[in-house]
Amino acid sequence: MKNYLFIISRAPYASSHAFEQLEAAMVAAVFDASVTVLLRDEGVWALQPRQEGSATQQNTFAKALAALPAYEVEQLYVCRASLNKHSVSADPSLGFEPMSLAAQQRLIDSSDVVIGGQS
Amino acid sequence: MKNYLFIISRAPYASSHAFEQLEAAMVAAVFDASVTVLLRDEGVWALQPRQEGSATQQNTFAKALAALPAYEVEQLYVCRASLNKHSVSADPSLGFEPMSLAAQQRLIDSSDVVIGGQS
Amino acid sequence: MKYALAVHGAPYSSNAAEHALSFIEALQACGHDIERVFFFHEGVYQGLNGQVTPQSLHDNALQARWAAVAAQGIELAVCIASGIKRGVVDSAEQERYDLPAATLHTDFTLVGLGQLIAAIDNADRYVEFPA
Amino acid sequence: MKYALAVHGAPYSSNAAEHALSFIEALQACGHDIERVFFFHEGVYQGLNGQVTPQSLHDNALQARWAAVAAQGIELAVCIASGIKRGVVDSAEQERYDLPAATLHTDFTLVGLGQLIAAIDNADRYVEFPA
Amino acid sequence: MSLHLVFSQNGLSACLQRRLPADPVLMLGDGVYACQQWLREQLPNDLAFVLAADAAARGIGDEQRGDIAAVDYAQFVSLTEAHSPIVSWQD
Amino acid sequence: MSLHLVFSQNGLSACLQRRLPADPVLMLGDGVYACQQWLREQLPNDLAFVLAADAAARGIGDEQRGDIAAVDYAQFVSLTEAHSPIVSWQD
Repeated sequence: MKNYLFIISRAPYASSHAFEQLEAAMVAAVFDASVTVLLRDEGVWALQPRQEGSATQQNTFAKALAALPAYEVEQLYVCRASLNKHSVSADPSLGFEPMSLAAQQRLIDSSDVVIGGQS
Repeated sequence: MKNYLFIISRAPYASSHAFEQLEAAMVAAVFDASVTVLLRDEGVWALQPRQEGSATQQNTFAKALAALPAYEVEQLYVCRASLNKHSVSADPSLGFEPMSLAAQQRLIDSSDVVIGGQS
Repeated sequence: MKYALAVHGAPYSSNAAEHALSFIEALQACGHDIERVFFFHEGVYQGLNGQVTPQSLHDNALQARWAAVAAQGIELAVCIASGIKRGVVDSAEQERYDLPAATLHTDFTLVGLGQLIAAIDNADRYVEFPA
Repeated sequence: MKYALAVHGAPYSSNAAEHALSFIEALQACGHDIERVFFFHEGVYQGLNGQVTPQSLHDNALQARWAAVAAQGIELAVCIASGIKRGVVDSAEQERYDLPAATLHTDFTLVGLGQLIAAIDNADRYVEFPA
Repeated sequence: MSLHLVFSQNGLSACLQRRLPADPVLMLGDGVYACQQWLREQLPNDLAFVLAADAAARGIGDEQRGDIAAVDYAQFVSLTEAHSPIVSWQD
Repeated sequence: MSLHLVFSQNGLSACLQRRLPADPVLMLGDGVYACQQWLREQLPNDLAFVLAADAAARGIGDEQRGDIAAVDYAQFVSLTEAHSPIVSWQD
């Protein structure tokens, strides 16, 4: 199997793009692919603490993220520059490691497949 | 009839949003409404000279703009700050008058109806 | 007051429908009238008749909420020009163009852009929910 | 080489279909194989069966071009999860959920997300056309 | 007097350039993320509102919102009663 | 070596931050408007390409494009043959 990088660059609640990306990442993991998830730009809002999707009758995105390790998706990164730009204090319990832009360059270069061009 | 301000803030070819906005403006004019069109942000690409929609089997947006006066839509403005930001040299034959941000504030305030929130 | 509303976003691409529906429910609670809800641009996809609400979102079944709005006599007007090019057609258009199926939900109706302008002109307020 | 492609944009909301179709035509001219075209997110609307191409765009009838791709045995695979919640359903799903109509064009087929991953894994290249 | 509906962070920037300084602004959808920009630019808090449900879903609480009022849909309706035109900013 | 497909002006900014300096970039769709940013930042022109049809539709000619090469779909295919992964940037 190839190694897959899923990039999420949209915020979680206005559209279902981020949810659908996550579903695809979980399916790749079920296929025993090596899966990495990177949150960048508005995608970093996914780590905002105290989300409560039920306030708008939606699922809570942070809970979907928390399920990733159960699918053996354990390489979880978030763009540090994007966190700073949006002043997001990532919920540490979600286990996303901040990553520099230089490291993101190397991560993309070393991936067989990059999924996440929508945004 | 009320006076209508149609704002176009998306570039013309990647989506049909700008074309559809223009159709709505023409229909309002056919209803004898007073119609103003304002291009702002990426919408200013609508004035780029030498467009040739046929290169991608589309209609040329500048030609649709040129038809506005035939519908008696003659109050045509473009955000000067957006032109500068994108370095667009507006095709002068299209008759869009550059407008300051302060004038746009007054234009919006004096409109009965503002259409164009998609982008 | 009389309100004209426009929905520009497709389901799951924006919150346009959720915002519009909750706003409509609040307008009615306040005793306001709704002249027409107009679906424009990608908003026309709100009227597709085959949407299956995911179980996880069953409290937010958009079409059930639209049905409740239509049941009160409020017109759910899909822009015919935006609709037919995207594949949102009623049975009249299905016949006219010899298409395999009518895809517009029966709670919605296809109308021309003039009906957007007419609604706005009759209304005291126009509120737009973008994509 | 073998290619897997993904289309994420709806018609008229992005150039995703035009880009993908012209790219496919060029791939075939170069003798490459296409493992599968996968329609994900709003890309599922490409498969609606009632689209009426505006006369002004008749040189760019997307569904006629997709039909030509399908006729060469290339699978046009619509994500079933993305599709059914948006109202893009085949006759099997129509029956299962008791919906008024099948809305998926017969050139397209509903498949699970696993088919995206399988196509990519079998291919040498993956190219994505966003919304 | 206009009411501005802001649906994104970029939408707030576009709106702030083109609104009269006394016009109120309601941030909703992903627009609720823009309340930090409002506070950073020290704009008058009595002119800003966020839609409570959208803020709660996204985890935008008092810390992010400061003194900006969270409103429900009934208050959203009241704002539209009192203002015209109503301008949406998505960007 | 990666190939980057850029579909918007913001997409180019996001891409430039995250691409290795030797990776080529193809601008297509509204991404062709970004070629001015490429020239302004004085990035190496031999790594940049615009899709000819999309540039022509939008009126992006030699003046805007400078020495950035305009390619057709066959050359687009060649670029994808020579590079992996292929990364799309819409933003």
